[in-house]
Amino acid sequence: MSKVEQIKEISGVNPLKCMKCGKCSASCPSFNEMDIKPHQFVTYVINDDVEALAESKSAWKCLSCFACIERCPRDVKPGKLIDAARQILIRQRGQEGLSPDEIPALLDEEMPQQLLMSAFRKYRR
Amino acid sequence: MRKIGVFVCHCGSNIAATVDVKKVVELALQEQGVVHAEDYPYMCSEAGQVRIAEAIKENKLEGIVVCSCSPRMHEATFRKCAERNGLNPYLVEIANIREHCSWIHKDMAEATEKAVILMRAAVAKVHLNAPLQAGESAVTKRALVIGGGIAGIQTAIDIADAGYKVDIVEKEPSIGGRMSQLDKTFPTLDCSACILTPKMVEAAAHENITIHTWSEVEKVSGFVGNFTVDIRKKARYVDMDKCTGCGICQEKCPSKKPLNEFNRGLNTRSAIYTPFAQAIPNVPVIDANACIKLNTGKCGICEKFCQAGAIDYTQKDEIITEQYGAIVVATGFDTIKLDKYGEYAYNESKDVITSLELERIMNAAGPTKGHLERLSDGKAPKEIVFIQCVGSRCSDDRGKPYCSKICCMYTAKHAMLIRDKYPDTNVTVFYIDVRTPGKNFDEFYRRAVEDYGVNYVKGQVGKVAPQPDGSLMVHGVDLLENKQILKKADMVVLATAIEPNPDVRKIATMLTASIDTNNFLTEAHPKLRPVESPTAGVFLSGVCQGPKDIPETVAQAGAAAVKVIGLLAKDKLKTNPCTAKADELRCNGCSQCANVCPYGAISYETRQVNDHGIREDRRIAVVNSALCQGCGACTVTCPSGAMDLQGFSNRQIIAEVDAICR
Amino acid sequence: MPVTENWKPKIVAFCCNWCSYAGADLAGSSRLAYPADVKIIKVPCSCRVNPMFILRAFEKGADGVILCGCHPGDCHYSTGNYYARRRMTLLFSMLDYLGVEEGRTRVEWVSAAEGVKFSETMNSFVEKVRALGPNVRLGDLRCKN
Amino acid sequence: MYKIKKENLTALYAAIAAENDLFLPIKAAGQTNFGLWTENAEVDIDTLKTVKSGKDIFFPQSETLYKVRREEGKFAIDGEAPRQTPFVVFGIRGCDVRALAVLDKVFLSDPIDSYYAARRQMGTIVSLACGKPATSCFCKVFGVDCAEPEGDVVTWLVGDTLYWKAKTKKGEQLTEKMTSLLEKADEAAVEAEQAAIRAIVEKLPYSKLSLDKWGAAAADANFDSPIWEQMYKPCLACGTCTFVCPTCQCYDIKDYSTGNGVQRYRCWDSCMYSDFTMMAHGNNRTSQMQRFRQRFMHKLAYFPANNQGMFSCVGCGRCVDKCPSHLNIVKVIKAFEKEGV
Amino acid sequence: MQELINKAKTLLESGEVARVLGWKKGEYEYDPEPAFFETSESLKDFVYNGFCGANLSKYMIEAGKKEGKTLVFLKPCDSYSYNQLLREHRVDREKAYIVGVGCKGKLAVSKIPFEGILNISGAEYPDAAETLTVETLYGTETIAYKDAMLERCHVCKGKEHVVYDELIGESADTVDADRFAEVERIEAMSPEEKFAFFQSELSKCIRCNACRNVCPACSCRKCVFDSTAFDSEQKANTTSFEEKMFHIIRAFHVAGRCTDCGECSRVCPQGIPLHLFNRKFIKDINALYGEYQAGSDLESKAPLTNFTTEDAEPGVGRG
Repeated sequence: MSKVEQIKEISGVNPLKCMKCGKCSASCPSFNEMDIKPHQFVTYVINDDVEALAESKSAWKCLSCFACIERCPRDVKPGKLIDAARQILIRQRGQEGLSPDEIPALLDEEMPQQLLMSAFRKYRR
Repeated sequence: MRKIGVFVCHCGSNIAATVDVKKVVELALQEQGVVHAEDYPYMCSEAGQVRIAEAIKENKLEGIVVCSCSPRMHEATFRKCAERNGLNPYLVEIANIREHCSWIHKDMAEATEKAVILMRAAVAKVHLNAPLQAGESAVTKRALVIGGGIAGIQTAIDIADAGYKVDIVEKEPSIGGRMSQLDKTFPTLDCSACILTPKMVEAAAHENITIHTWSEVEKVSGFVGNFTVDIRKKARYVDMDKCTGCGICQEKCPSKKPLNEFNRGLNTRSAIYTPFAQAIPNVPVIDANACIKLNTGKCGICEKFCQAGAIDYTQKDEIITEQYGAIVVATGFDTIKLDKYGEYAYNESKDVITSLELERIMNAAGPTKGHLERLSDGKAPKEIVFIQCVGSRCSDDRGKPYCSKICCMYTAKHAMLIRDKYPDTNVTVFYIDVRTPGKNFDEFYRRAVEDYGVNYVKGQVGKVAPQPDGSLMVHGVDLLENKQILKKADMVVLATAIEPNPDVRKIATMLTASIDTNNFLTEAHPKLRPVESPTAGVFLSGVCQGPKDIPETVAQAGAAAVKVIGLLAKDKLKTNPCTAKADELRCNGCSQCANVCPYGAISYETRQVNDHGIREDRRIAVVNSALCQGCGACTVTCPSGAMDLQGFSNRQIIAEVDAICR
Repeated sequence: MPVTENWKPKIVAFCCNWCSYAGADLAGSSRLAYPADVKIIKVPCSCRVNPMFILRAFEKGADGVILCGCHPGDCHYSTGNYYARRRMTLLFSMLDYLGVEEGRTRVEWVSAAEGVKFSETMNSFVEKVRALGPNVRLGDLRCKN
Repeated sequence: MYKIKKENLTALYAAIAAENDLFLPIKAAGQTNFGLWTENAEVDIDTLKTVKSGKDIFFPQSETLYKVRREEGKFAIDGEAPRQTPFVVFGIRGCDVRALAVLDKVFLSDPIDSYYAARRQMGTIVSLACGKPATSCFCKVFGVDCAEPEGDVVTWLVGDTLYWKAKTKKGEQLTEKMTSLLEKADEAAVEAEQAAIRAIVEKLPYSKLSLDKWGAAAADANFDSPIWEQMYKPCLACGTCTFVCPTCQCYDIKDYSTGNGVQRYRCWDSCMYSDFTMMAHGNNRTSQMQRFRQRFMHKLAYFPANNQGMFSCVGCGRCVDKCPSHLNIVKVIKAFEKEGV
Repeated sequence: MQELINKAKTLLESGEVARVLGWKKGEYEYDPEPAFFETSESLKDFVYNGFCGANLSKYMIEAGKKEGKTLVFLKPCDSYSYNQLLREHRVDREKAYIVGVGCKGKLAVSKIPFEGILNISGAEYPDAAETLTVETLYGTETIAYKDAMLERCHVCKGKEHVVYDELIGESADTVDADRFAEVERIEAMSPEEKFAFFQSELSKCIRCNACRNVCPACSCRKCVFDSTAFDSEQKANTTSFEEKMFHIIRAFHVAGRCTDCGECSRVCPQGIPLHLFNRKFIKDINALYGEYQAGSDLESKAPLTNFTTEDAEPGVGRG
């Protein structure tokens, strides 16, 4: 299966449904940190350019806040695509992610729960 | 055994060049019941038809097969020929040996063999054809228009002008509809009321038009040409005949709490009210929920002040029953609820409004007397943001999948009007696409940009965040610049998706008119019959069929009127005799057929039957042949074979199958 | 039944009056050839076709049966072909389950404008049935004379 | 008296089949029915009752009588010839053999049914005694001795040996041809087997059914009995009892359209069906009660009235086993018996 | 069982019902017959045990034509059939008093492989035994209750009644097989194997119509196969695959209406697994148009009188 197919399968998203409204990019709190913007992410998947995505900063800048997923009017949900791309990268790298045993040491009372969840989503697959 | 005549056409050389017509004639004579067969160069010609006529008389033919071109070409010709000569037109069958045979095959032997088989199938079928009579039904020369907006008004006027009676049923206290709420209209910027009011007056004054406002359709029965409709005239508590429309009751009414629907709830009105000054009829209604007298028995101020003595607290809802030949649905639209769009803060901030609300704000009769001001603090907004496609073009469950079609244009209109009247106010429009297919539409939009300096930004807004200082932070994006935009605004206007009036579902059910997944009424054919419902005698006008602007609505309203006039102009309706029919002895009464009928043509009645000596009451399907269009969906659903289609009966089709597979 | 050199398949095509029959007419007036083995029966709508007709055709010796109707969404009667689609989907699945070669049955949506598609459909269908040879599995072994 | 080891039976079948069509119980898709023997057939003579009796070897469920064809505008008629080649029925039980005597009364009295007559003439019957009669059997009631069935040849399966005894000339002729495969045997084993069978038959629950209420006189006496109304209700109006019955002989004649002609055939009919004896004016019997009554009255009253007291039931018990609603002739007989007490 | 008789007595004596539809003792434990009881005295012959497999719902069509209410005992799976008949206006709910009876799995004497069966104990309700004791002419044998159970009980669709006025008695879970395993096994065969399988099964058919006549979905007043008007009348049976027409059309006519009650397979004198036809349609319907259980409610649209614009095309997902 090609990378693009993998992304589609993992995310369950059909990127062709995107109508390029940009609501994802308008909603994204990490927009300025990203080299490839959320709405462009969709285009990259459509254009089969997963390599560029993998090398981008964006994959790791997404906070998994789900704003784009909540608001996307076309059920494209770029956040899911980004998440899928990350998963593929992590799978490629092997099991060097976070293990549950390591968590307690990293915990900080001030740390918001959301961040913890998002870290899990990012690193622990 | 029926006496059958077979006529084989050469069609010049079109058929005869590849089909051995003599052979077809020869073999036809060996078929069961065929007593006459002949060939002729042009069967459809006058001379050809004379030969058919003679053969019918000489041989006392009881069925005819014409082997010729497609029945789509000349079936009607040969049927008429048969009818003229005393043979029921439905005892004619066509074997298509041109389009389906001679024109596509080169080998004479092969083409001849096929032509013979097609001839045999037609002979086998015609043996089982029943002499059908096209039914007739009388037409009530009166039309009903449901909905008194611009669509309904226009349809009614057009029908009335042709000399037919029309009734308009409007559920609000006045006709006028959405258009009466608009301030100006695109792309000409003329005042909506100025062009609508004369139409309203014309309708009210028309001798052929009866208007039932504050009324709803309660029940519909019957079929094309003969509908019976119950109309509920809601209690108005004001005598229509006595009221002079002076307005004093509204002024004196102490109950001022109810939200003013006409102004989209942006301000309040009295319990006794007319929705707007130019209302037709100019007779108020009492809002029974808000009226102090009706709720507590005390008050009665309006009655005291009414010099005409028109107030009548004892009025009750009344049901009137009328007969109609045709029904036009013109139920219009509303804007969607925005509860699911929390990100736009519509429910949080008074300064986030819909475009229709903006219409009322801009209107001199509106809640702010036409002054553009923030509803929160009354201040004039300096920075206004328009957001397009709110709830339109969505494939999620929050919005609608379609384009609402009118938003691009009215937003350009709003932007232009604001920039014109308040030049120091900045207007930004966040859009996905600007859609302007229409006469003078794109020019209009360009004027907004070029002449009025409206700032169009391509990109949807992600979020509107109310700020502590009362302003609104708009989180947008400029996709062309690939930049996120944070814009502080004083007012945000949402181009909210439109949807069919929620009542339409109830009405469609009563009319058995089909409705699509978005609650728009379905047209009989999307291209060729766009103003007719698949249910015969029901027509569509305006946005109930799909999003439209005013000129399109008026055009469709006229088109629907023409269809209605065409129907009402007939004294009798000829009905297609190829309709379904249930065999009462074999019907189980299981209702499956009714479930697949797209026309609501099947009903059930309990009837005493005599089934070979057993007399019992049974639930039996009954097909209304005036409604049935003859698709046959019911016949296959029926497990007992009780439902059959005349002209295409089970036995006829099986006979064709058998003849082909012989 | 032994396959002889002269064997020709018997194919019954049910065509709806509004789209497919007109499509077949267009194929004819465009002189787009397809095998003479195909014989068309006109029905008002694809939803008029009873599974009984299809089995009857096979019983009486047809080697293939094809049903053509308007494209979904374009039915003259709005919904007929949607019902036909479900019925035929289930019927064909059942025939497959009974071991009847799937190439002997087909549904194709052909509009009045698709003369080319009609002709191509018939060509490919007949080719497939020819390759399968005479229909033995659904034939009535009692009545062959 | 001859005998043959069970393991050699295949050779015997092959030898019989060399000169005759051989019909015998064959198991296919889990059920045993009479069928034409082939080398690959799974012969099953251990099952007591085939689902259908052997009736359809002589009176097939469906048989073509003649065909009419249209040829160049004229008709051509091809008659179906009666059977002219010999066949052997092997392994048929005593009740089913007796049933042929019932069918003979119908088809061999004037006018003689030539198709049936030819089959009776060409057929040699090798019957098989019932080693293990079943609960539903009541052949004894009708005077059938399943330990000594009728037939041209009678056989007994005792342990792994089949004993063979010719009883008629036809049987002797068949036996002669098989002598190379058969060994001489004495009667002792068979006699012991017969005694065992008869002992079981005595114990069978239905062996003592009384037919006192039946016979020719019952035609009037039982017709209006309220029992019919009480009993018929569970009847589904299916034809199972009729089609598994070895003596039911009603048939329908139909035309099958072949497109350019017809094929006239006859097929079993069932008095349980609503269109049984349907005529232009309608049906003789309009309710299921009447149809239900017809079946039992025919077997136990009308048939004996017309055939010197012979019942047209042989007590095979197939209807008892197969009725979906567990209705059957035994329940009917018992109901009338009880009523009289 | 006594509880059922008491209930029937009470209702008959109070006049609330005019008759009781239940099962009547046969000659043995294993041959009870469906029966109407009109007096409390006649209820002495009432029986409810493991062999009361007969689905009584179809008898309610006729019962509904009579004066007064009929008390009917319905097992959980029978209640689906009744509901389906109700949907199709074939029975009158007002004229039925439905007692939902518990079910611990129903037995078929044909599944008990012993000769000369005289009596069977262990099939009593509610005290069914794990092992049946079978007394025969040739000695006493035993067989596990489960092994003598009808196929349908091994794949039971649930022991909840979907329509009733009152419930009496407990049920036991009998499911130990996958409902569609056999269909899937056939689907996995090659066309030749499929054909051979159905050829050998259907060649046994004797056209007795028991499957049709027992079927609650086959409630047509006049079946197309009994009717000359459709040119489809077929009484004859030959040894070929000819019966396909009858069985395919029958399955098609009940598709989306068949509750999978399994009566057709129970009554077939030739042991043809007729449920394999119905279940194929059910499996396809579930896969293509969403899970659907006929008779489970009165409102949902039946799959063949419904559609979506996105439905699968014929030929998709075959084999």
